[in-house]
Amino acid sequence: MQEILQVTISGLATGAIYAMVAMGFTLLWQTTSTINFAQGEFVMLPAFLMLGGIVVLDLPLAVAFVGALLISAALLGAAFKRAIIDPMIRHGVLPLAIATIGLTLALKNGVKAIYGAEAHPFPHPFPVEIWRVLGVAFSSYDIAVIASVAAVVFALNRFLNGTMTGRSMQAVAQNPEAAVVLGIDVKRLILYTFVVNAALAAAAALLVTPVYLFKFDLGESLGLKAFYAAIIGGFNQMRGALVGGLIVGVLENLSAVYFAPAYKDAVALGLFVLVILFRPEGLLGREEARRV
Amino acid sequence: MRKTATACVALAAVLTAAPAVAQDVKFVGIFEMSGPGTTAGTNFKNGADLAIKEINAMGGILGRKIAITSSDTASNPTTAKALAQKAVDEQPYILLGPVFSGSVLSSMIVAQEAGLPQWIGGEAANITQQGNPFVFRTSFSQAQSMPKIANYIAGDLKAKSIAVAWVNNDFGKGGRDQIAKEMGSRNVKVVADLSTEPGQVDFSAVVTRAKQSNPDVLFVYLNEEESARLLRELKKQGWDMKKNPVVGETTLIGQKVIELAGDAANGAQAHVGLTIDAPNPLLTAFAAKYEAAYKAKSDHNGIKGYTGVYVIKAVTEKLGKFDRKAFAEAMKTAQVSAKDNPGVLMSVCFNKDGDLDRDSYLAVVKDGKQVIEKTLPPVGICKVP
Amino acid sequence: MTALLEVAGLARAFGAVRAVGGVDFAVEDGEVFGVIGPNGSGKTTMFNCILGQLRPDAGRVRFGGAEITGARPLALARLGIGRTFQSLQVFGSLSARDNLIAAAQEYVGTLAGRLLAAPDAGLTGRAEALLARLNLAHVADKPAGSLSYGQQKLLDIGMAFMSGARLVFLDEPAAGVNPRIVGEMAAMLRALKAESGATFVVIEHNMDFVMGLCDRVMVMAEGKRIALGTPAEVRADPQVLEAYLGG
Amino acid sequence: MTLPTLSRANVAALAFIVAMTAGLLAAPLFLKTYGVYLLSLWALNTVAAIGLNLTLGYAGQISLGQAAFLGIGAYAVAILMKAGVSFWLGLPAGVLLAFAVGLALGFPALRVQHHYLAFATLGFNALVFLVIRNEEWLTGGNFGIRVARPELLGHSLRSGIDYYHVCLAVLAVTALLVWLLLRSPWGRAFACLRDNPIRAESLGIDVRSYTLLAFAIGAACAGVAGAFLAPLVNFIDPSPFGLVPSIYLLLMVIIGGPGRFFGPFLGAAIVTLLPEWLRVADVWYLVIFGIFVVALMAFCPGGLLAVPEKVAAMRAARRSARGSAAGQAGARP
Repeated sequence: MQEILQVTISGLATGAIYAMVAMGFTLLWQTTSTINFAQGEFVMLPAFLMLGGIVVLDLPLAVAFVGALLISAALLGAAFKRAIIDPMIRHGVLPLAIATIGLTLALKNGVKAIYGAEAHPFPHPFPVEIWRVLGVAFSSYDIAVIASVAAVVFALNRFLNGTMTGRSMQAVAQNPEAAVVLGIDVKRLILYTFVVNAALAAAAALLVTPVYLFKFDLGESLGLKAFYAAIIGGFNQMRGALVGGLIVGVLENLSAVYFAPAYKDAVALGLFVLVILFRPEGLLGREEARRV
Repeated sequence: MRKTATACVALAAVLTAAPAVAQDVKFVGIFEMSGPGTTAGTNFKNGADLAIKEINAMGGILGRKIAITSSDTASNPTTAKALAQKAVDEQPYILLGPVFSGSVLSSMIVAQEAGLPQWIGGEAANITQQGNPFVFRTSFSQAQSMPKIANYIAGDLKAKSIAVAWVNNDFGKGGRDQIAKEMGSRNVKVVADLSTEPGQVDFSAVVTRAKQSNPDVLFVYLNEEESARLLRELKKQGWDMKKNPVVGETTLIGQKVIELAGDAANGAQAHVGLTIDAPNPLLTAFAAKYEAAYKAKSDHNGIKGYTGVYVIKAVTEKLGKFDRKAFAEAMKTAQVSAKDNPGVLMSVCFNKDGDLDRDSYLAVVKDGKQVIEKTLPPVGICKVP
Repeated sequence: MTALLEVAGLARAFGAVRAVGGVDFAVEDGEVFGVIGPNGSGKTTMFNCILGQLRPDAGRVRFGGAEITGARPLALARLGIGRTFQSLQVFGSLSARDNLIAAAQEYVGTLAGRLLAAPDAGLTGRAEALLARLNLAHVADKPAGSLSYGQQKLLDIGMAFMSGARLVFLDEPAAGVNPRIVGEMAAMLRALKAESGATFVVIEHNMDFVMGLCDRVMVMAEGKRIALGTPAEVRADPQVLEAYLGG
Repeated sequence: MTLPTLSRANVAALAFIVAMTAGLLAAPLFLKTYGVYLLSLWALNTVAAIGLNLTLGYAGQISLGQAAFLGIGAYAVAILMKAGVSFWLGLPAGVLLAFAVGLALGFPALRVQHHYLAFATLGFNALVFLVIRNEEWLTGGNFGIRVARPELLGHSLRSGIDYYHVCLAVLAVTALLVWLLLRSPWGRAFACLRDNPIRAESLGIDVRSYTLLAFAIGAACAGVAGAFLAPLVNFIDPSPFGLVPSIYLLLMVIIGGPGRFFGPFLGAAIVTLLPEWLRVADVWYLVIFGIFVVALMAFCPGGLLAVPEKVAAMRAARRSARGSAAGQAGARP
């Protein structure tokens, strides 16, 4: 029992991070049908910027974070949308997805060429303390991560449902043509979703890098796991991404303890394939209308 | 397209031809510069490049400078083999790399057929068990390092049971198989067999399972970053390293691990073949030079690449000529002392298989520093000067 | 005369919207049967329910006396039911000739046999003849996607006849066609009908087109049948007048 | 069968094929063993990419799992050869296995489409990788299997040039068979499947069977490539059969031009020879490649072979813009 609790809590913390990255996936999918295979690199880059700020410019973490947030909002949000999405969106899903694969290669290897292939430690934004309750070790950091992700989800939800801009963004996501008719400035709102995605990625970077350690390939497995999470939960639903992330995180841990560790990735993967085959809209997703 | 191809060929020809002045001696390097082996391959390459720069500054080998061309195997054995093929075409004196055993296994056949001495970073035991006279190690084979560790675990620590946490790639699986064998012959039971993924982040399940099995010793055979994450998780779950020692190889307590794991590394012990933390002024000096050159600390792969090149220099100079066949022959009984050849950092000898032997250390992390507990003598496969 | 197609109580809703609310009709063998109605009256949904694109909520469809309710489009095609879609549906990357061959090749030999068969499955002659009939012989080798709208429309219709279907559904054949050649289109359809002997079911907006082409016409409004009869009868029906003019 | 007409395009294609064949046969005269090995690798990559091009480019089914089939072919041959079975028996076994698994994987294609299908094949590939790595008793796991070069009619293929000729022959035969298939009614049905599956079904085209076949035949091509890859490298381990190699195979098809017969030839050449071509760029070569991929997708998503058409279309557009400015009378509505 203790063991289940122990690995479940760790899994939730890991899963919360997957969820955060996965939410970005769903955001972009909903508004522009973009599958961003570079999502993991969108986390790696702000982490790299923060580390650069801390190590090279000697900035405090908070300042470095704000700087990285702004730069990635501009670069991975606005510039990404203008330079890559806009010219390619009319070609359909596949060329865009391929382009993001190209982007992955460029970003990952660019950072490696600049900063080398070694892993680097990264400061914790929250203090790390261990509490032991009934033989189960709780890390204050894990709890802070789960709480931060919950806070981000809550804030994002408030923004999407509680503000005019947010509601318009949802309208755009659900039906861009109708949104145009309603007089919504679709272009600007799509731009917002890209900026929000980049900001989410930067926030994820702040939470994840102390645990993952900074390395040029930081985004590789993170992006893939987040992708599994988004599919499992529901590609067109924000809460789907959240639940999917938690499921993947917990499942990985449980299967490593109670199933063959060498196949621990296979369990989440198996679920991923099953969901695609039997519930392609995801566990929590809405069914998408098939277009003739 | 054809034009581009021609242009590229011409450009490549110009670029490779230009620096290779007639009296230079040619080395070719094939390293894991991208893909999962990037860290290992890059360190190895950096170490080798550093040695070559130094040697060239001192006038080269037998008065000839070393010209090296390196390429990226992308951690893919198919590419590694292709690049070995290319190396053979260029007729170099020495082939350096690769580091991952899979790539070594695919490329060594090519070098062997061409009679090209190959200096590798792989530690899998079977590399040198195939009668290839042209393959040489830069570090212990797992067949030599594991008995040293097994003796320590079964003898000094008097363990009756161990749990093994290993990374599921050729490096980790090879180590796991060897240690399981050695433990079996010493009547120590392996009570948990914990495979982990390369690049794994969350080690809570591994530690939980290790705790469940309650072993006398936890043996860890992971890469540096994963080691650091495991150590953090051990600390978090309250693992008592005094009661249940955590023992590993170089990769458990390297400088990088301590940097990444912080005080969670305290108490971890390891058999260390090559470490910049050894009480050895030559290694300390190397560490400083490496860091100055690459703004990063060298791991054992950096030392492997560096010392490998210096061994080549020492053996060649003793031979007095550049002759690949004679070189391979001389390697079978080569003994290089650090006193006469400071670049090799530690005295070393080779046997007929291409395996090496030298001192190694048992180190423990205390207050964020590697402290050498004792020096472990060579295994005895050849005579260390 | 026997009914070739019988539709009884066919219904389909989308959420709360009853797109088709229980429609009955029968199409006699050899006639041209028109379906008209204002936008959103459920014509195309009804077509899709009959032709296997949508599953009807209720009702039955029989073809030649056999039950075909909910059958897949492939099965219907194999039974000899051809169709066109409301929007253009040609294979844009294939040549016009290949579009026609594609429309009939699956009726020649077996699946495995077609791997080893001649590239044109022996259909070039028939395709050429139909191309000539459709006045498309001069563009036979051009990719269908590069043809003009009217040409693609003709090709689309031609594909429905290529396999020798007994019953052909045409969803707005004259929509978007230059008004000058709507007449030609009707003439073409009459000629195709005469040659193939097939039965037609036609959805159309263009009143003149429908009235000139069809033997009988069914009028739909709000998912229901409001009139059925000869063009003259329908034209005189006050309910129809109201649906079209009064609304 | 009707004779192909000698149109200008056919003559040009024929001339190109003859020139390419002559160039490839003459290449070893100018190349050292490395070059020959690289060309052998190119030939086999092209075979695998031709298969993927059939699945993706002609039949419109996205697959991100082609490397898994490469692995199935390679491991079938390696395992059987280790057990003492001749390569020439292992080859059909590997190809059949790849075909059968491809057929099975085609079933998801019936349930889900487009990107979901790509995801399902991606998951499949990751699972195959795990099995290859973990089932050491069968596959040698991380340590891999050594594979000897086979003999052909008593003649050993150990020499790089001999084996290169074998690889070229494999490429020629695969290309010819796929070309014949594309010319047959099947090829037309595949195109219909890609252009408009719903219309295809209404015309009696059995979309289900053709989708399954498109998958299985593409997989079988990869199986062929894998079966010949193992003896080429003399060694196989799991690394060339993971997700990243699958993505590179996809890039080969996309870069060359999906749905174009010679696309895989060009795409495989670029990706296989890439590190060689960008040697100048040193550690930046993958950065440059990544940017190239992004730029290609932005300006010409149809791949490199679509560039001439794209340029021609742009010129024509400019000309007609000028023409319509000069006088609107000639322009058609």
